[in-house]
Amino acid sequence: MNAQDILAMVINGLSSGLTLMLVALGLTLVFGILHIINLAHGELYMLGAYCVWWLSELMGFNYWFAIVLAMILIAFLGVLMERYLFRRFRAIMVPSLVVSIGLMLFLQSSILLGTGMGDKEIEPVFHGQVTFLGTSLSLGRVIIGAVATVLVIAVILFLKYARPGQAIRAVAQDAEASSLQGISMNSVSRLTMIIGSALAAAAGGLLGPVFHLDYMMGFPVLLKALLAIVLGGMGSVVGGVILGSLVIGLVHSFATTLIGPEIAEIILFLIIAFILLIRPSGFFGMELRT
Amino acid sequence: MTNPMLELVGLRKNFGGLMAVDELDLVVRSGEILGLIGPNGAGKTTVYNLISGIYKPASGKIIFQGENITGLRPDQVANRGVIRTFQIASLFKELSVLDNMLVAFHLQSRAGFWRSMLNSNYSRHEEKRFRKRALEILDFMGIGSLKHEHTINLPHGHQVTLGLAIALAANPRMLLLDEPLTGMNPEEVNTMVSRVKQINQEQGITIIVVEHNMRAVMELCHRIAVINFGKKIAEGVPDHIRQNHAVIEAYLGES
Amino acid sequence: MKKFGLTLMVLAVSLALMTVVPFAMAKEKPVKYLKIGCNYGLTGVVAPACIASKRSLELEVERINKKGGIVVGGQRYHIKLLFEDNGYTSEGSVAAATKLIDRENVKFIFNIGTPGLAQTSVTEPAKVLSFLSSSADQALLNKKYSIRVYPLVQMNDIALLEYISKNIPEVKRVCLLFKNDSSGILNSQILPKLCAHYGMEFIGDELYSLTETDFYPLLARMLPRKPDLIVTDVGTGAALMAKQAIEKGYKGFFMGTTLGADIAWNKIGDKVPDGRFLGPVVDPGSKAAPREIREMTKRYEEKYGKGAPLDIAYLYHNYLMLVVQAVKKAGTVDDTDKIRDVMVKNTWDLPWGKTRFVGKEVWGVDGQGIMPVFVSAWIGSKKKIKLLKVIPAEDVYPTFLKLFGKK
Amino acid sequence: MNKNNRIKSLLLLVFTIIGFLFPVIRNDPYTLSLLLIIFVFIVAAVGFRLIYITGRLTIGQAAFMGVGAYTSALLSLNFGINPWLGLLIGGIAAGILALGIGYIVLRVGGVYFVIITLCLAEISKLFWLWWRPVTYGNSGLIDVPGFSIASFQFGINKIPYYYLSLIIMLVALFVMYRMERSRIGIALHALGQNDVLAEHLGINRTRYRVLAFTTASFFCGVVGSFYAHYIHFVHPDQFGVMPSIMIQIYGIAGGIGVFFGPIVGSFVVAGLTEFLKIAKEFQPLIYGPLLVIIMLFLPKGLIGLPQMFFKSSKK
Repeated sequence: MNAQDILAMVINGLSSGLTLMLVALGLTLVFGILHIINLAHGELYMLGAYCVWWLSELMGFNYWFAIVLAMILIAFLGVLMERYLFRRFRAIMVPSLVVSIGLMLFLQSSILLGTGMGDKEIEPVFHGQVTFLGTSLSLGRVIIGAVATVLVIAVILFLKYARPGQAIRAVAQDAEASSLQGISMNSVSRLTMIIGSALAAAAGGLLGPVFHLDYMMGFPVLLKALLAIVLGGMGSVVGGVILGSLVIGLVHSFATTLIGPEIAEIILFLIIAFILLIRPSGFFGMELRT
Repeated sequence: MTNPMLELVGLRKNFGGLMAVDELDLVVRSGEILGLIGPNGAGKTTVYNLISGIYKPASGKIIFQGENITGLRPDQVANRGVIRTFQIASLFKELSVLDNMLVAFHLQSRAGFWRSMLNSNYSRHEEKRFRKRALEILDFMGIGSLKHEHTINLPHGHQVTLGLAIALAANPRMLLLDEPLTGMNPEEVNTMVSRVKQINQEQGITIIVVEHNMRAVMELCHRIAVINFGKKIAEGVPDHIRQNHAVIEAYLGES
Repeated sequence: MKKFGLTLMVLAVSLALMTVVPFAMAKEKPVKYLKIGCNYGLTGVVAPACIASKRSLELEVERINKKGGIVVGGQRYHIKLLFEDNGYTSEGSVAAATKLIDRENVKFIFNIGTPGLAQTSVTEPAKVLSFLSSSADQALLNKKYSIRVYPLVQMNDIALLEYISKNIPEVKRVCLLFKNDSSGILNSQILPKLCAHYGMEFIGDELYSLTETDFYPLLARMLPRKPDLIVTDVGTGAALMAKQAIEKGYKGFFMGTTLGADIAWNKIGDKVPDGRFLGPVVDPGSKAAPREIREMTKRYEEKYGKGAPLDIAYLYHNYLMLVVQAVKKAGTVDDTDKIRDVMVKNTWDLPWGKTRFVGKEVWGVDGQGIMPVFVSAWIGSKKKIKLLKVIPAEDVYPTFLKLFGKK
Repeated sequence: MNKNNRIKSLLLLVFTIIGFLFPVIRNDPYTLSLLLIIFVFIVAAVGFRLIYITGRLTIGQAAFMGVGAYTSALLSLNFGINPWLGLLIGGIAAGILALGIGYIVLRVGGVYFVIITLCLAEISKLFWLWWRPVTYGNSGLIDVPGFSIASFQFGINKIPYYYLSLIIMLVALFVMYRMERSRIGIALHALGQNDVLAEHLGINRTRYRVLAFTTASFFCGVVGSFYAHYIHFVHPDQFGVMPSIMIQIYGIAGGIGVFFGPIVGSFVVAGLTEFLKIAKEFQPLIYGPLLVIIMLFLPKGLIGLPQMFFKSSKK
């Protein structure tokens, strides 16, 4: 084990952690405002990828334009979901779990049946490799990492300085007090859903060319994103999620390289469970019932 | 009347840099009603949380009837007969009033796991006894007619009363009441004060009260301890406290 | 708000009716039917393969029935496929098999995927012929009524390694990077022995989970051991792995050992240099493919548009053709003992090639159909699959028996 | 109140009798095979609810079914242990595991517990996949022996399996019902609604939650073991996240607030799933929205349906 191997592991871990961040960030924002676990969030990621595939491969749009368009479309879908499904289940965890599962099954199946059985792929825009500190990785990943970072920073700035963003933070911290101050709960939750869905769609569109398109691609990502946000503190604002995603990426990378892929996943889950156990009170305590 | 029921010795608790309770010594005598007062944020609730086991003290000892109960879990403290109520009426919201009471009889149940699982004679008999006793207590508290109501539907005053009834049902030797008069109209306050007195006299239960309604405290308590910034600044009979400089200063300084 | 909910409900109900009514209204015609049950995971993890297989089988049956069906023992039969969804669960598989046998009295059941194996607990005692498609080594063990005409991982490995050892002598160090399904497990058991047989060095195996997409960490583990050949499958996951291996600087060869979507190879596009990825597949639309498979592909694409069915769909035409030919020859459609006897004692001309049954030495029963192995290579620069060699089963089976037969 | 109870017990009796007579009235192996699996999931779903009433929502109960199934299947395959004994050992193994895990994880509450149990389901599946020398990973355990009484093999006949699963379910339901109705149940409910107050009334929250968790998991282990010997096949996919989510759907869609909710939920949702299978691959397109609709109109679950009609007719 030399320094270069360790560096390779770090880079691999960061590269997967950065992309996880986009999904996890949206999920945690939605949780922070609506107080529901949206198990269909992974499907927004999946839909984003398919949307980009549809726009760029079938309709012939430019890849980047397709991503932006997909973000808008999926955000619109998110608004519909929020308006007609999630809003009325705000902070009612139990039925909303089933609702999101129903949604998940529906979305998965409609994509499978709607797009045909064959494999789909989005033609990569970037070719070639970059060698970075002795570790080679595809140019595509570097770009994705950069775009993801830019998006996350944009969201952070938005939450920090823009008025609607500040409203989101206020509601996440104390919904009651915020509504007393005249912040509209509905518009905040709509905005949150827009951001969350658009981020998930962006993640899907970005990763589409690098990985593959699969109608079930959402759930594994959702699982990891859930882990990332509980690590960072459920519903907590950005910092925790970024940290959580990177930790997941790094743990997965180190454990896979050092011990092996299957056991690495077990170790990943065990570590998360362990961290949750020693620091349960460190996170925001959420009451299960309404 | 003179032997100590509860002793706090050099109790300290800090949250980070903030010293919530600082070297607090306090003796509660058996059979008395002790008022614990102080301005907002003086550390009264922290003292309750320390006694009842929610927090572990940084240092110091809590001795109940000669036994060191420092650092025990809340259920263990309750097991020894120290029962508290909560500031905001804390109930089992989706259970009926009677079921709320039955939870409190948990400690007195002698039917073990198997006997209650098998619905044995003993456990059925026991449950009957508990129900009877629960109704007695509810009647005593004047809410006997509400036994089948869901607690969520009760008005605030009744909720507070039920909170006290639940505490009573747990067969306490000592009660810690946390602002039992909040949100009550003068009439309700009077009823409550007389009930607490009755509980103290008839059942011989030692009581500590944290309360902001000074008039009621003066009327109710045998002795009063005043704390501010986690430190005891005065202790004595109500008349004595009323004229204490430090106390007046603490309250004036606050307002 | 209420109104929206109502509309939604009405919509859903009408949707349900639209789907359900046609099924309910389809009445039976007064013709004799040869019923074939398909215990498929139409929902769940293997849904794409199962749906593709369903569609292409339906097309084929339609064609046969249009030509007047088949004649068995003087009686004309139409073929009727009965699809049952098992949701890719074991209990679903048992329930579906029970339904097919008990309600529909079928004598032949096809299934896809490992949890489907659970159906053999029902089919064996009922003497119903069960056509399996799992690589699990014990799937056939002492099961008299279970049939597998599914390319054996061992046979593929032998054919491919033999080809490599003869034609690509620079391959010396072999490793296994495979998804952790039953073929992966089997490969990790047999490869060390096989490599030794062909004078190669086996330097390690890692099985990854089916949903893995990011292989950089795994490659960082394996590539420093300097393999010349990475054994894997030819599915989408493996294509991703190959692509990422090359991004990570791997210069050697890949060998796929199972069937998969030919289109998955497109994932590696021009990443893998020509001829460096070999596999036991055949491009179903190309001239190299057997005539029947080529025609099926054409028909499928005419009806369902782009996105050719997976290789696995074609495998089921083997089963369909096998059943059709065997019942004709046996002269009965319900005496499964006789049909099975005829089946395993003859050589059949199936879409995948000449097939005969073997396996007594390994599983106690002759339930395994063996067929030719297609050795193909991916020509990245042209984005197509090139057939290198067709190796007859007879050339591979002796080695298989020598290495893996029970003594 | 009392009358209500009497009607309930009468209904219960009727359903039990129907349950016992069903195979006599209608010996249809397919229906029986569906019913006996529904019974299995009823036990898991009611167990899910038993944990829920203590204020902990779990999405990991299938993991304990897996423990029961693998323990019993491996013992019978490798050491020839009788499946009857396996039922008990499977249950105990799951129970012991739940006891150990419960003491650690039940301290965590709210959404964290949901996610920890989700992890648990995933870990258990990954574990069975990984421990290949024993579990054969993704190939699954094939030819797990079935039950027999003396020389009578249950074999392909569904009737004995049906009765066995019915009896297991009734025993499990009885125990969990008794538990909820006894003073233990009151303590469990109290914890679910206000665990701070409950603790101050002397209820040890960890101990009681572990009790509920262990009991539910014990029965999950038993039915898991039954499942293994009935299907004769054990595969990791059967005990991962998705089956756990299914158990949870049965519980919530039926009505988590009431003991009989998960039972109704299992029957209706599983029946619905099976009915919708006539739609073949289009099934999720109907099933998914149906779940959404059920929850939109009946957030308290299907058990609230009669109540809703009752109320509207009253008006």
